[in-house]
Amino acid sequence: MVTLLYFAKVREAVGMGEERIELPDGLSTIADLADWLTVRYPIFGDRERLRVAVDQVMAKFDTRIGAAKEIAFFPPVTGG
Amino acid sequence: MVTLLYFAKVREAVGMGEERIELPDGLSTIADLADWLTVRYPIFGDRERLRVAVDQVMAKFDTRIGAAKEIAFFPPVTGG
Amino acid sequence: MITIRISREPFEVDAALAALSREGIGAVASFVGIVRGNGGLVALTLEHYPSMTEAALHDLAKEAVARWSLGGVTIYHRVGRLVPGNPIVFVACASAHRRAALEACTFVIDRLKTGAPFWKQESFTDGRDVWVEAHESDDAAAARWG
Amino acid sequence: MITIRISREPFEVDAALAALSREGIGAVASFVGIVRGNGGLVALTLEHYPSMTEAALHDLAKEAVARWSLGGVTIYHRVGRLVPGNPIVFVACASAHRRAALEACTFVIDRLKTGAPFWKQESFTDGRDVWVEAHESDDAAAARWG
Repeated sequence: MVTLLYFAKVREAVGMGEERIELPDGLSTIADLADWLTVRYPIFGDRERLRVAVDQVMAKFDTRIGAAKEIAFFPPVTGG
Repeated sequence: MVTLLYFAKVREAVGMGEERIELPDGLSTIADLADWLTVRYPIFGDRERLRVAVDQVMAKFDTRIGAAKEIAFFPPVTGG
Repeated sequence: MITIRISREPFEVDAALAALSREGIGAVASFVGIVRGNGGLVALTLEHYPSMTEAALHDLAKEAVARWSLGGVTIYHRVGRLVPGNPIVFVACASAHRRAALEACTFVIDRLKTGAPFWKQESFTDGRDVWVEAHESDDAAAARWG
Repeated sequence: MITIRISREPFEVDAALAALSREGIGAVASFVGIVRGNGGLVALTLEHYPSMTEAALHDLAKEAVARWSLGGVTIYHRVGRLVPGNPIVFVACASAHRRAALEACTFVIDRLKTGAPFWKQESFTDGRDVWVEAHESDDAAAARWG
């Protein structure tokens, strides 16, 4: 089981801020996960505007999912 | 009559902060005035460590005295 | 000394500066970002990633301390609803000398803009709510720090 | 908006920042110089040229406003006797965007250090009173602004 978090525009597109899911076999990288999520949430197809953090650390699409407990997807940040 | 002001180390070397004097004929630039003052105050011989303002504006040794009312001599500034 | 605070409340700069003014500190450079009221903006709402934000800012501050041998870094960031004129973010870097403090302060705010998990939504007089898009100029500013 | 204040008293940064946070201002960069207590220093005494100081700082602020299209500049400078940990100088530059505010703040403090009529005398625990010598590094920092 992994917790997926969604923030800002991604949260609005998905329709919720958090879900816990069982990942199917065969997902190796964050890119694989994003592809799989695109079926349900089309916003995941727009990689240019999607960023990701794995267990509260900024990550990349080629980062391996491994034993991640919390994966967050969000648009490029706009703080400060 | 012109007012001469002295600050910081220059003030201490001169022994006062201010004097009003009648300039002798023949002093054309600040450099001339500093030369003339060197006779009384040796510190005016050390141009490297002497700065000047004419009527409250930073000036140079080749600035002309003209109708100046207040000429201030001091070491390089060390504020901030 | 690293101080990070994420809060809905306003921050006090005098108190933050006093806390940084310890022995050996000769210079504190700071930056305040403020909500601008351009184009009919009535409010800015800041969302963040609570379990990540503080650690991300702490890591950023630690990097600045190491790079410029700073005596202290303070970062305050507000979240929630803010109106024009409200301060959003405060960054202060303390050092023995001014050049390090000023450069580090620029570094921290540049990196915060592109690396800390905050998102702004703008609300306008005509009722529109619009997520702020990231600026390419911010990416360029952050990139020049390597 | 240019605000210059020369005073023996401490200054309040929150109030200064609030005064600068008007319409169109998105960024305020500021700098505080603090008395360092190195090498047995017990006090710093600041002398200045009263009839010139305010005008010199005003001209400096005006130059910064023109060069970076600033919305405001505030400069506070203390004179008289200060002890380690006391703030000496405060410079704040307000702008629509951060880069202008941060650059202008560096410009103002660099130029103030070499062009405003202040002189520091240091008093040490062993009773010595020593006039601070100007630093060549300060001249170099000021010179890079042309």
